[in-house]
Amino acid sequence: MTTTGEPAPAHDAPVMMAVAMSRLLHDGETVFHGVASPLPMVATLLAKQLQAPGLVYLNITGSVDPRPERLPVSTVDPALLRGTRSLVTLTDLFDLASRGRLDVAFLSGAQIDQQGRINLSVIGDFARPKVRLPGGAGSAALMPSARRVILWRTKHDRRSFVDRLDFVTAAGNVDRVVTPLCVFVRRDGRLEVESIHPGVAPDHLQAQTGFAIAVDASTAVTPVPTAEELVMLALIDPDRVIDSEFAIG
Amino acid sequence: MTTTGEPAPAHDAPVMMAVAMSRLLHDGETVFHGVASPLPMVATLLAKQLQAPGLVYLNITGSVDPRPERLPVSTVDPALLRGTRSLVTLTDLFDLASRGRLDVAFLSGAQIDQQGRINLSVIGDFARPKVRLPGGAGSAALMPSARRVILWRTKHDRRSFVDRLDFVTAAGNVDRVVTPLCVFVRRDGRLEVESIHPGVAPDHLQAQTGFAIAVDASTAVTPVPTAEELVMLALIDPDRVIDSEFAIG
Amino acid sequence: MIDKQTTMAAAIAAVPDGAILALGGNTLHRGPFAAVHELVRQRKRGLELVKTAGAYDVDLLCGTGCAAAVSAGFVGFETLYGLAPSYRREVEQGRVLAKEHACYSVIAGLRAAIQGVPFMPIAGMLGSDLPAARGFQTVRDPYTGDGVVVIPALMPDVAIVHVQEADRTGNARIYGTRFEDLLMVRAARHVILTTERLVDGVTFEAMPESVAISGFMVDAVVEAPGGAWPGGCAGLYDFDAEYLAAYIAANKDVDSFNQFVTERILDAEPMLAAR
Amino acid sequence: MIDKQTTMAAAIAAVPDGAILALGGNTLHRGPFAAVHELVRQRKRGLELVKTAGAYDVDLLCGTGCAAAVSAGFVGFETLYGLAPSYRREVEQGRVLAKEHACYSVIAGLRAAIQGVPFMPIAGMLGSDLPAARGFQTVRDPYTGDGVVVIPALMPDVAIVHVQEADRTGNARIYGTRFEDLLMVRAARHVILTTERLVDGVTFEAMPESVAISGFMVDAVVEAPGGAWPGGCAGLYDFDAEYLAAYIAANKDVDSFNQFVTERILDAEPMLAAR
Repeated sequence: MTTTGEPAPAHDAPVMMAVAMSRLLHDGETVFHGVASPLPMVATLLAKQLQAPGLVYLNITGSVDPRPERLPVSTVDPALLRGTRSLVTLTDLFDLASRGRLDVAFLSGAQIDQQGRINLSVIGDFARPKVRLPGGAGSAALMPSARRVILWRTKHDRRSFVDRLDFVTAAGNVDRVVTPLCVFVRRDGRLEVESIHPGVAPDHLQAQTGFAIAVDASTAVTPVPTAEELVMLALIDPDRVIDSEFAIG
Repeated sequence: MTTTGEPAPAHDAPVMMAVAMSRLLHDGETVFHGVASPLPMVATLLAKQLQAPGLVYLNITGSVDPRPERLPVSTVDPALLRGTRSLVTLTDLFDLASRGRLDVAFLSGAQIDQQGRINLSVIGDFARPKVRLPGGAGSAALMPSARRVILWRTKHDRRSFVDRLDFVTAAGNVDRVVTPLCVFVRRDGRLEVESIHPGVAPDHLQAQTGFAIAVDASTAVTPVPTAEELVMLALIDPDRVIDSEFAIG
Repeated sequence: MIDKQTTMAAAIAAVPDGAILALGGNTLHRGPFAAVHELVRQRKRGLELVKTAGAYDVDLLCGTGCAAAVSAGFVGFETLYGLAPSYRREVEQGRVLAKEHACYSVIAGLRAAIQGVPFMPIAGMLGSDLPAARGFQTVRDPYTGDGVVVIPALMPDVAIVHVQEADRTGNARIYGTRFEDLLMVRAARHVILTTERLVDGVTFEAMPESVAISGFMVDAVVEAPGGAWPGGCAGLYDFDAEYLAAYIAANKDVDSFNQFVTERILDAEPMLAAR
Repeated sequence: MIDKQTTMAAAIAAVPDGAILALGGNTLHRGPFAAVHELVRQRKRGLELVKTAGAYDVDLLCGTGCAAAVSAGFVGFETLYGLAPSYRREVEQGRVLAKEHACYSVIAGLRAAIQGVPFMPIAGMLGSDLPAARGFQTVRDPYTGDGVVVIPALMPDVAIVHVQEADRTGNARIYGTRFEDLLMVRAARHVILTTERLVDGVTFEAMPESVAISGFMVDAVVEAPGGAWPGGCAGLYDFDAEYLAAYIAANKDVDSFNQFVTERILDAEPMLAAR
């Protein structure tokens, strides 16, 4: 566990990811995350404390701009209701996206391909899968309707970043993909490395990625978390709830 | 104005209609009325005090089984909220009907034809009417979807009960039509006189009706309001809000 | 959270001529009638009004030349005062287009807009001339082969809703009936709230379940005590029977109508009903 | 108003084998888990579960052979415990049919049922293999000519919803998030409420705006303190991490799973979480 105020080591992937995701949010945007989303929860709360105070923070509990006292590991937890002044429903949030009024949705995938499409459904055949995954939750609806989709995935390996998805659970308006190794940006419908995290070797990144990417010593490096980001992050998530995403498969 | 407990004279049309409408409601039914509906309001409250205590009384204010302290002339009035323990919306009530769970809807028409279809839209041409009527409110949706529709009309003349509607605003599951002169029942898709109100001459009824009806001295007579009905009605509507329906065009 | 409080004049200035304008409330109850008076003062033109059941609001906007079309299921003064005189006259004389709906079809159109889909299927409507007269189409259900009427999306450019209690960011409580207000707030591109009283939003944190409207869906908040007058506002005041009777009476001819509007709306202090 | 109070055993006895069964709540939060335990005790078979995001409830009903199909957008224990082990196993071995949805398509199907229409158009879904895999059809919008995916009506035979507060006639308050519970209550043919506490409905008259569920839409009311355990219930108790960890661990093989179910569910006093 990191301590307050110290620069994160390059390998502190949870912190690097939370900060990188947070920086992608702009003031005034409406931002949503769903179940199983500790990193988006922390990233959004962080952005709201830093560059995006007017961001509207929405989540699956239907709270609006909550100020949680403690961060829950389950991102459906009523701890995310604290401080909200109104309640909407998940239905409202899907509707909001559907009519083009949701700026950012955070989504993830067990598999992600070079087009930024995701699979959260099955490994193997859909009807008789080798592995039944949890399902895409809202992603098939949100990925084409949210204005920007930010994907995150806490594993960056060739089983996650694949040449071919076993099943396309969802496809759509992916803008960025944040991983423990890099940030991808989607240009002309394809993921490109926008920045490589400090200390990650370009060869390693290529080797861990199942599709061709352009990465070398000239690739931009993701700026390390600033002291301000780290201090605020430690205040927001003192118990390191973000680590829970790295604990399981 | 009538006084409590005395049998209504045959010509007390508001009372006769309220009682006749009330008798058509059964225990346990869900019953709805909309705007401009003092008679259905009173009839439903009366039925709930007499034969149908388990009736669910729904109205356009979204109250459920209210116990109004005073009866409003506008049937959208918040006076109809008193005593409700929950609120639904008009949307909920339309939905309820649409999925086949609304037992009775009270509706009216400026014109009613022998099929029990109604016109509340226009006299003359729809696009360039001679008279623009208020519109059918919910009737086009409710008439085909409510299980039973009870029509009422406080004028019984040849301009109201017509051979041909200027416009079919709504058609559907009409069960009964209550007027100041009689009760119609719909059988095989056509209105027939079920009972003629006491003191109304069969000739008069035929003359006032713009389509052919079978009515003669052998036609059943609507039972006069009972003392119990009259007492209860006077308790429910001491200010004779039901008369407001007879005051205007 | 952004402070969205503004003046009535500024809020209504954002309503463009020709806007599709949804009005909250129902008949004479909790309608945004102070805002309607301001629309009249600002001489808006070409408005298409959206409401399930309208009364004074729709009638006045027709009579003063603000409205060009009305999408509503019902326009009238119930059994109180009968037909809506200005609405009736303007439609009959071809200056206002009556886009008659079935209340539920207004709801269906708003729902389609809310859900970002081009149309909404609707039950009922069978046997009615309305679908043909209004051009409502039928679609074949691909699962059963049955036909179902579908209503095109109805997205208001602006919705104006009057509430009893709101904070400066647009969170609002509605006491009593909500009518179609929550649909309008979601469906419209721009949302104006008028409120009987402004409250500190902190007070909502104790019971967010009781807050009907989420501030992030709202663009402007106007403090307007008596803002439903001459209609009523649940828990606060009844509609003003004297005023409405005078309004109906003034509709007997154009001169008396114009005089009524000048004296009681244009030249009047924006009236605040006493309570 | 009819007294609908009954026992858990009697309420659940009304759920027929093969029923399409909607379960309120979301993942580990305010799900009707005591009712789920009673479904297991009564050895229901062939259930088709409907939920946007399920966890323990869906997993247990799959693992105990009660469920034959699952219509849901997500089934898992979030980052707490990962994949849903029994659900995963039963689907992979072909004993449970995963009718994967997009959460919003569950909502769309419920909306169609609520509105009495055969299908509901839905935005999004483009580029996903789900419509083809699930047989979701596309319809042409008669107004614009555009194609739109439509979801068939999804009408649960029974919905079970757990609330914090209800009266004997089924009026109920929900504190905190309502999830899709209000849709399920409207969409289902038969509605069972389980409630942390029974209250006198007269107390609701002071603020009907705060009552989420109207009693006339409810068929049975069961007093079930701790009825969301081992999940959490907003304002009252958190989910039971120890129990859930033990449940996940017991899924390592069939014997330990069966032993867990026998000891901790079938033979246990219906457990009431302390709070």
